[in-house]
Formats: sequence, C-alpha cells, structure tokens
Amino acid sequence: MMIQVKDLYKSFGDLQVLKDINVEVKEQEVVCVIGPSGSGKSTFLRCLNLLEEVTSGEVWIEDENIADPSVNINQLRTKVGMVFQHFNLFPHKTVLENVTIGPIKVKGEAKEKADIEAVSLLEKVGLADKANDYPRSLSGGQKQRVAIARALAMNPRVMLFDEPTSALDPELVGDVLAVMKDLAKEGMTMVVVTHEMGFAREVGDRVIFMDEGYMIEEGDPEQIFNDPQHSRTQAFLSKIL
Amino acid sequence: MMIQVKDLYKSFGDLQVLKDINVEVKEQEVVCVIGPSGSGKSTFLRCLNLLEEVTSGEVWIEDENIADPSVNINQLRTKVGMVFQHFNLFPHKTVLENVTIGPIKVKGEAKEKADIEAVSLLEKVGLADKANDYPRSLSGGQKQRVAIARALAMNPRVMLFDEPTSALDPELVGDVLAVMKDLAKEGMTMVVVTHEMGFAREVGDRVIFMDEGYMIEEGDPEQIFNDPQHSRTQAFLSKIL
Amino acid sequence: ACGDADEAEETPDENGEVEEETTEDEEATDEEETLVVATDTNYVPFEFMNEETGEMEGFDIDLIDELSDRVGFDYELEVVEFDGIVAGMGSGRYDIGIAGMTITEDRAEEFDFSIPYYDAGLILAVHEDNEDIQSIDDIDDLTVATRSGTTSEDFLHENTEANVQVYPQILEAYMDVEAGRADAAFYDVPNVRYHADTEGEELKTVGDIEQGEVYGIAFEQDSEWVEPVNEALEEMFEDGTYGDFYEEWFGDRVEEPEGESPLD
Amino acid sequence: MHDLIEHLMELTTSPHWGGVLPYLIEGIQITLYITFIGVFFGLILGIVTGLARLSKSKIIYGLATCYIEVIRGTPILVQVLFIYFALADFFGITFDHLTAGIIAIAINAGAYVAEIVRGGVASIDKGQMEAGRSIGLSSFQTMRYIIWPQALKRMIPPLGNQFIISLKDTSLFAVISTGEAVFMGRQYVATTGVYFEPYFMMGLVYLSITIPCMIILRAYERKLDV
Amino acid sequence: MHDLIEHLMELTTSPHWGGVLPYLIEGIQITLYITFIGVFFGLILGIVTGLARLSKSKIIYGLATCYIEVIRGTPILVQVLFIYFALADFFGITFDHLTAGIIAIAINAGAYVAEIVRGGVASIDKGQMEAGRSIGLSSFQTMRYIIWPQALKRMIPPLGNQFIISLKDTSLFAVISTGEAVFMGRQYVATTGVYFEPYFMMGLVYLSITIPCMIILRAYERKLDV
Ligand SMILES: Nc1ncnc2c1ncn2[C@@H]1O[C@H](COP(=O)(O)OP(=O)(O)OP(=O)(O)O)[C@@H](O)[C@H]1O
Ligand SMILES: Nc1ncnc2c1ncn2[C@@H]1O[C@H](COP(=O)(O)OP(=O)(O)OP(=O)(O)O)[C@@H](O)[C@H]1O
Ligand SMILES: NC(=O)CC[C@H](N)C(=O)O
Ligand SMILES: [Mg+2]
Ligand SMILES: [Mg+2]
Repeated sequence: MMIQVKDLYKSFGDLQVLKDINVEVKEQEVVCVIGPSGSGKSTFLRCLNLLEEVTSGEVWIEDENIADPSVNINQLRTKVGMVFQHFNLFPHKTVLENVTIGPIKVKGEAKEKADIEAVSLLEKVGLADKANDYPRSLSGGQKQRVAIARALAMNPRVMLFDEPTSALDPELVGDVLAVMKDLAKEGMTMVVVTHEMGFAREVGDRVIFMDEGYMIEEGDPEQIFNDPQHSRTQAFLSKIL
Repeated sequence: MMIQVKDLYKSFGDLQVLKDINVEVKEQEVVCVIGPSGSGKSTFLRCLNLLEEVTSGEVWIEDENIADPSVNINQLRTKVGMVFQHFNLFPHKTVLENVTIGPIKVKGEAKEKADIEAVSLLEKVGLADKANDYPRSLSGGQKQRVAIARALAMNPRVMLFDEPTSALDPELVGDVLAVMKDLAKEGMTMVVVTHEMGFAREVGDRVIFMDEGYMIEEGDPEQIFNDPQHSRTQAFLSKIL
Repeated sequence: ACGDADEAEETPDENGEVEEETTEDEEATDEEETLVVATDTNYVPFEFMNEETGEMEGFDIDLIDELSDRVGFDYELEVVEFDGIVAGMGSGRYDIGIAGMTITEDRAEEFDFSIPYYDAGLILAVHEDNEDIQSIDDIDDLTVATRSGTTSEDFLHENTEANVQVYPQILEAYMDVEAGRADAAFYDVPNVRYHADTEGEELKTVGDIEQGEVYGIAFEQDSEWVEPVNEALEEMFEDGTYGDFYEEWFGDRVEEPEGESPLD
Repeated sequence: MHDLIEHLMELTTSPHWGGVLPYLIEGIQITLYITFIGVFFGLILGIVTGLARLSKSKIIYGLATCYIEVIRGTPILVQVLFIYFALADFFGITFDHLTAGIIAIAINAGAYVAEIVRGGVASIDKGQMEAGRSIGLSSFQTMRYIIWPQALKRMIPPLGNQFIISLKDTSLFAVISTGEAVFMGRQYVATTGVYFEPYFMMGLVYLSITIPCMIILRAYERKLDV
Repeated sequence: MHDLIEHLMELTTSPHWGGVLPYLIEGIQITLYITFIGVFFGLILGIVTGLARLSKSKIIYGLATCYIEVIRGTPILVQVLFIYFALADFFGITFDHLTAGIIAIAINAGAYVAEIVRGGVASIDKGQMEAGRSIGLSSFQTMRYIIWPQALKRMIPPLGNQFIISLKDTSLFAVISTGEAVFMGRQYVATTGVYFEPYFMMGLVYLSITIPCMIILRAYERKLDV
C-alpha cells in the first residue's frame, strides 16, 4: 500500500474541515478527488505531505506514519511531490534552477548531475528549450509543466496534484493533461484533485467524491459519473457535467 | 440592425489588436465569440461600448456611430450593458445599491422607483433575498448574477458578456448560464465571449471565431463546432473540446 | 516717560488703571501699546524660568518690568532661544529684546540698542581637575563649547584656532565639559561665574576676562521707544532702583554700569 | 554594579518626574494643536495636489509634482527654518512660531498626503472605473461615488500614520522656540540641569499619544483586510 | 511690486550663494557619513529585529515589538537628546556627536527597517513557502533560497526610501552640534546674519542628493512592476 489514511480529522480552530477520512491508495494507482468548493479537497492533499498538520488520525506513506511528530518532515516530503493550482514556481530562478534546486539543496547532488537530470525531465514535459528562461516568460500551461518537472526531480514515490489545470486558459489545458497521462502510464502513483472529468474517466483508477469534509463516495470513474449512489454526488455531478 | 461594425481597427501603441473587423448583429440575436487568449475578444467587446477608443472604422449601435467623437458616451453606455469576467461589483455598496446606482445617478430616477425595479430584477436572477447583503458575502456565481442585474437596470438594448463564467467554480457556472439563457429567450440582443460550448450551441444564433485580432470565421454554432472551415479554428477547437 | 514710582507695583496685566491715567496725561497715546519683548530661554541670572511657577525671573525681567511702568507700555514676553532673538530682532519680529545681549556693531546694523545697562565680558571655564588650560592661549586645536549665536561663538572663531562646538543651550556646553566631550567652555562672565559657583560644581574659570562687553536692550530699528527707555534707565541709575535690582541678583551693589558702548 | 543599582533607585524618588510633567503637558497641548491644525490643512492641500497628479494637464501635473518632490526631498527642519527665518529676513514676511509651525506641518504633510491620495486611488481595481463607466456614470461620477469612497477607506491607515509622523515632526519646532513638548521639556532641563528624567518623560508623553494611535490604526487595518 | 522685483534681482548677484556653499559641502559630507554608517548598522539591526518579529518565541517577539514601537512612537529628536545628553548625565555614558548621531540613526532606522523586512517577507505569496517545503527544503532553506531573495527585491524601494528619510533626519543633529549640513549652514547664517540664500541653498543641496535617489528608486520600482 502506498498511501493509507486512517480516521483522519483536520480542524482549523473550531472549523472541522476533514472528518473521518479513510483512504487507501495502492502503488501505481491514480485516484481523482472531486467535490464542491470548500469541501476539503485541498486540505486533504496538503495533509498527505504535511503542509497541514494532522489534527488526529494516521497517514501512512509506504511504511511511515507521517502524522507521527517524530517523522523527518523534509525527508518525507522528498517522497511526495506536489503540484499546485497556481504553479508556485520560484520567479527569481530560471526554469532549470527551479527544477534543480531540490536535488542540489536537499539531496546534495552536484550541480552538473542535477542539471543533466533536470534537462531530461524538461524534455519529458516538452520544455527543454525553455531551460534558461524565467517563469514570467512562460504561459500558464508551460509553468505548470515546469512545476511537474520540479516535483519529479525529487524522484517522488507519489505525486499530488491540486487542480493543476483550473487556472489555465482552456486551450492550454491539454498539454498539461497529456504530461499527467504519460506519468500515469509510467506507473506513477497519483492523487489528483480535478474537475477535468475527461481526464478522470480516461486515466483515473478510482474517483473519490468529497463534500463538507466527508468522503461521501468512492468508486471507479464510470460508475461514479454514470451511476452516482449518493444524492449529494448526483447533485454535484448534475451541475458540472 | 442593432450593431454594425465596419472596418474596425484597434491598436495599443504599435500593437494592432483588432484588424479589419466587420460584424453585424441583428436585434434579438445572440452572438458568441470564441478564440484563443490574446486574440482580441475582450478588446472587441470593449470597443462596442467605448471602454476602448476605436482607432479607425465605424461602430453603429442602432442609428448612432459611436466611433464618432461627438457622441455622448455616457448616454450611449446606458444602451449597452456589460458584464465582466471578474464581476466588478462595487464592494462598498449593497447588492441593491449596486443595481440602483445607475438608474438613480444616470437616469435621475427616484430612489423608491429604482428600488422597486431593482428588486424585481434581483428576483429575476434569483437573488431578491440578498438585496441588503454586501458583495463580499456572495459566492462568485451570485456576484455575477448581481452584475447582470446591475447591467439590466439601465434597460440596455444590447448586453455584452466577457467570459462571464470563467472565474467561477464549475458547480456555480450553471446558475449564471441559466440567467443568460432566460435573457436570450426574452429577446435580448447579446454578444457573449465564452468558452462554454454547451451554451454557445444551445443559445447562440451565431459563433464568431477570432484569432490574432482577425475575425477568422463565423457561422451557426453547429457548423462551426462540427465542421470548422478554417485550419486555425480547427486547431483551436481540437484543443478545447 | 509717563509712569511714576507708585505704579511700579502694578503688574502689566492690570492696565485698565494705567490706561485711564495715560489718557488724562496725553492724547497722542490713548492706549498703552502692547510690545512683544523677546527674552532668552535661559541665561542665569538675567532670565530663567522658576521651575515651580513656570514664570520667567531674573535681572532682565525685573528691569523690563520696571521700564514698562516708567515708560508706559504694556508688554508680552516671548521666551526664545538666544539665536532666535538676534534673528527675530533683525527681521522686526519683536519690538524689544532683553537677553543679556552684548552691544556689537554688527548687531547695531540690524537693530537699535539702548545705552549699556550691564558690564560683562567673556571668560573660559574648564573642568575643575583640568590644569592644562590656563588661558585662552592654550585652547588652540582643543574643543571648546559655547552657545550658538552669541558673541562667544564669534570670538572663538575670530581669535582662536579652537574647534568650536555650539549648542542652543549654554548648559549643554557646560555639560560637554563636565562629560569630557569638550575641553573648555567659553561664555559670558556672569553666567560662567554663576554656574561655577553654584551648581556646576565641576567647573572653574581660568584666565582673564577676554573681551570687555556691555549689554544693551535691543529695539526694532528706528524704534520710538529707545529714547524713553534710555531716559528711564538713567533715572533708575540715579534713584537706586537699578542698584537694588543689581544687588538682588548679583550680591554686590553697582549703581551704574561703567562700560562704554562700542557704538559711541 | 551595586552603585548602578543605587543610582537607578534614586530615580524612583526623583522629584523631576513630577517636576517636568506640567511643562510637558503644557507643551504637548501645543504639539497637538499644531499637529491637528497643520494636518487638517495638509489634508486639504494633499487631496488637491494628489488629484492634481492624476490630472491630464501637463502644467498642473508638473506643478504638483514639483511641490511634492521638493518637500519630500528636503528635511522639515530646513523647511521650517526657511519659513520662519528666511522669509522674514528677505521678504519681511514674519509668522509667529505657532503659525510658522502650522504652515510647515501643513506644507510638509500635504506632500505626503498627496502621495497617499494618489496611491489610494491607484490601488482601486481598474475594473471599478470600467464598471462605473459601463452603466453610464460619468468619469467624475464614478470617481465620486465608486472610486473615492473605496480609496478613502484604504487611505485611512497611511493618513493616520502621517498624523503620527507630523506629530513627531512638530518636535523640531523647538528650534524656533515654539512652546511644544520638546521646547518645554528643554526649558525645564535648562533650569534644573537635570537631563535624564525630563528626556525620558518626554518619550513617555509622546508614546502615550502615539501608541494608542498605532493600536487603533492596526486594528482598523486588520478589519480592512478581512 | 517693482521693489519686490528689484529685491529679487539682488539675489542674482548675492555673494552668499557662493559663500555658504563650502560650508554646506563640508556639512553634507558629514551628513552622508552619518547616514551611510547609521543606515548600515540600522540595516543589520532591522533585519535581526524584523526576523525576530517573525519568530515564534513570545519573548523574542515581544522584545522586538517593544523596541520597534518605542522608536516609532517617539521623535528622533527626543531620541538623540536622550542618547547624547541623558545618558551622559545620568550614566556617564558619553558619545561624541558623530557617534551619538550614528547611533541615533542606526537605532531609528533599525525600527523602520524591521517593519520593511517583516512586510517584505510577508508580501511573498504563501505558495512560495509551500512549494519550497513540498520539494523537501527545510523552512530555513526555503527562507534562505526562496523567500528572502524575492523579499529583498521588494524591500529595496522602501529601504531606499528609508535611506532618504534617515538622510533628512540627520539634519536635526544640528542641536548636538554635529557639523552636518544644517549645522554648517546655520554657522554661516550666524556669522553673516543672512538667512535667505543659505537656507535656500541648503534645500538645494539636499535635493541634489534626494532627487536622484528618488528617481532611481522609482525607475527600479517601475522595473519591478513589469
Ligand atoms: N489555513 C486555513 N485556515 C482556516 N480555514 C481554512 C484554511 N484552509 C482552508 N480552510 C477552510 O477549510 C475548508 C476547506 O478548504 P479547502 O481549500 O480544503 O477546500 P477545497 O475543496 O480545496 O476547495 P476549492 O475547490 O475551492 O479549492 C474551507 O471552508 C476553507 O475556508
Ligand atoms: N490596455 C492595453 N494596453 C496594451 N495592450 C493591451 C491592452 N489591453 C489588451 N492588450 C493586448 O491586446 C491583445 C488582445 O487582448 P484581449 O484582452 O482583447 O484578448 P482576449 O482575446 O480577451 O484574451 P483572453 O481570453 O485572455 O481574455 C493582447 O495581446 C493584450 O496583451
Ligand atoms: N543671553 C545670552 O546668551 C547672551 C550671550 C551674549 N551676551 C551675546 O550677546 O551674544
Ligand atoms: Mg482547493
Ligand atoms: Mg479577454
């Protein structure tokens, strides 16, 4: 089991944002998370790499319970890559430096080695020619692909995506999804918060529907989209499809 | 003819943003404008109510050439309502005040009369109960519906919409589109920049495809979407559909 | 001069009474004019603030009060840093300035002076432990503190090679000496003596009086008040009033200053 | 060490805390008087100049800019010396200390207020102007009803801050013998020869005004943020 | 009117423009010296305090906050009088004028720099910290390599502005006889009895430094914006 979440609760002050979450993600599995705004999708992802402290419950990544305070957070994070809705590239670093800073500073790799690996990752996302540009000169879709390369540079075991295409102009969405599909095909374990139903259908092994902090329903994409069991899922899907 | 655009050119400094645009919009017609980012869709709309000065060419709204410097801009603008991607509600005014400020300040209507009309418009967009709330307490979809009511309060002859749903969470898009459909059904003349193909298909009388400042192609929605003539239209549609 | 000795007791505020009498006396001035009299913030014992009452006191204050009665004007005191008085007299901001002000030719070009009313001079003060400085000849290249806009400042610049530091307040100059930031202070004799004797325990005077000076009351240029004030001063020298004030503030008794005005 | 503590203990019984206080209280009233009146005129001047900087007329813009740059580029001490001494000497324009102080604060604050006004208006999203225009409001009306009320709200914290700055700036009118707090405190110092307590107390008196102002401003800002 | 023009014409041939200039040039060097050294130490102090205000320790945060509030809440004139006179009188801690001036600028600028640092760091999007942490950088590393370089860039305009403010603040060290520009100009005034030209010239000398600084800063800001 790659990820195992047991009885996860998360509150901000008085506000319970995640309630009784139990999820398992197997190796190489692609899990899509859907749900209305504010339902806790992002918070759930952020708990998986400890960007948020867990209030109670257990979060196992491979053989480590990361909710345990004694865990080495920085070490853990290299195992879990994260891609954000707003890219969060480092604007003062070139595309190449964005990708190599992790390997160099965290893993202590030599710059030369890191550069070579980074270039091959950039090739993979189709942006080798932009290596020396600054993020500001890239389009949104290109930025997001760099962000993916940056996460991959740490050789993560799992990749988390938080609405990776929702800040993009429609005609730029395709390139990013294509890169994600490739990743999935290569066997990367992925948890993807997305409203791209096409992607979920085509690539997702499983879809989880969240609402108001609860995991309401999960199942295979066809079943969830065509035959949602829960009335809230039905209501939500009727709005967005 | 409600709108007649002849040989419209628009430049920002050296940058030609609109080139040789010729469009006619008949009364009660709903025209959708699509095209990649930066193609000049917004600029085109903004030329229709003089938020941008026209560089050359003619723009007739009913029987007035608004590109003529002698035209009374404020008067003209009451004939053309505009709805923006980011709503642009007035945050320091209540929902009701947002809707009534135009009639009161521009048309000199009495507050009582304006209030009554505003409430009936808010009912139409389903937000009568929010009349005394401030915009900050509304969801994006609600904000956009208020913005529509605000534009309608001036009794415009034409409504312009600039990507009215693209800043909305997916589950909130439906309500706004529903209001727009109602408007169209009532016979409002509308020009809508949108990527919502479902809306364009269902409501649009005509679709215009723009790219790099040119009107590349126009036609009825089914024809444009299913059988685009121009290669650029094909390329664009293949990406977003 | 219209005031008489009886009214010397009157405070300037109670001018109703005085007013009546002047109207009887003279038609030209039916009301006593209120003159703006600038005085120094702190120049012991000529003018300084009584910390309990907040009122200004001192030799100059007694003098101007008496003069106002004798000459017949009303006045309003403005308490100003010394350099501000010199500047203000020059630009006509004040009618009268009384601040232990030395009569100099330079100043006399900008405004008028009364006859001399006090014999002063400048002297050096050093820390009581200082044996190195015995006279003005020893201060070249040393740091000497004094007060801005005063004749001491001019003297130091013109006659010595000292590194001159000036402060708005003379106490701050003395403090520099006591704190070891300055080697000496240089200033008017009566003030230096006063501080060396009383509170400035760590100060002592050295050397001779460097420059004989006389103090005069300053008037706006071509002021109508110079003559009557001079006359009243002469009267006070004669009738002992000046001597009484002098004794009160300086201990010994002097009936009349002897110094010559440099303007004569 | 022991000496030091004993020395410090003396402070507790020093008569000078109480002694200087009446002086400072008298002075701070003048400080506040100058500040309020000065800032009031500074506000008017600043709003006019700030709007002038949004003007399309090159001349108006240029004049406003000159004024702002000259004032912001020179110390207020130089400004007040110029107003008080140079104008009197050269043109015979003599203001008394209070007036000179008020003029200096007004002119000085005016330049900073102008920048606050310009910045406040510029900080309002362009979409607001477009939305106002699009429903037919004239550009003056949009300014008046839409932009200005929003800008004003954002201008309050920097304006409050400017008030605090001006309050502190009045301290240097001591050089022209305006009887504000520092001058009054120095009077006491000059009479008593005691420095520590009066200057310490002077700081406290200022803090007793500025700290509450800062707290209120910060609370307001926090409210604005949400 | 005619008189006025004649009077003004006299200015063109006045010997005092040239007369005061050497004084001012000597003074402005000291002004710059104090400002540079003072602001340099102020920067260090401010960075330390600014980061201290981001600290989680209540004590460190409290101390830093106290320092900042006290300094920002009192006039720098009071601060310098305290440093120069009160400390000497009460504790026998005597600094010479230059040192006292530098200390006053450093302590004063430090408090404002601290706020600039805090604000600069806070202005960096939270997503940057998250992105840094998510690739495994420690929070110190993220600060060092990701947040700080970006914050620094944004801090440059307000820091430059603080430099200008500190430059102007040195003017009031005239009261402790520091031979900076205002003091030197006043020396000339005291000897000549002429006020207009020296004070006018004084303004120009300051402008000759501050205006270029402001222009450079504005150009830099414009570059930042795009
Ligand atoms: N740092 C925080 N402090 C307090 N409340 C928070 C914080 N982060 C999120 N929340 C709240 O937690 C709830 C869930 O937020 P979350 O961002 O996880 O939702 P989401 O499903 O990702 O929504 P969206 O689709 O809009 O991104 C929301 O009510 C949000 O306001
Ligand atoms: N005020 C302006 N000044 C200069 N250039 C502008 C301005 N407004 C728009 N442009 C440029 O004009 C071109 C067309 O912009 P426009 O906003 O009309 O495109 P669009 O089709 O609406 O794009 P999007 O889908 O991103 O909204 C772009 O290259 C844009 O950078
Ligand atoms: N009040 C004073 O400080 C007097 C100083 C000195 N007698 C002068 O006239 O310059
Ligand atoms: Mg989210
Ligand atoms: Mg657009």
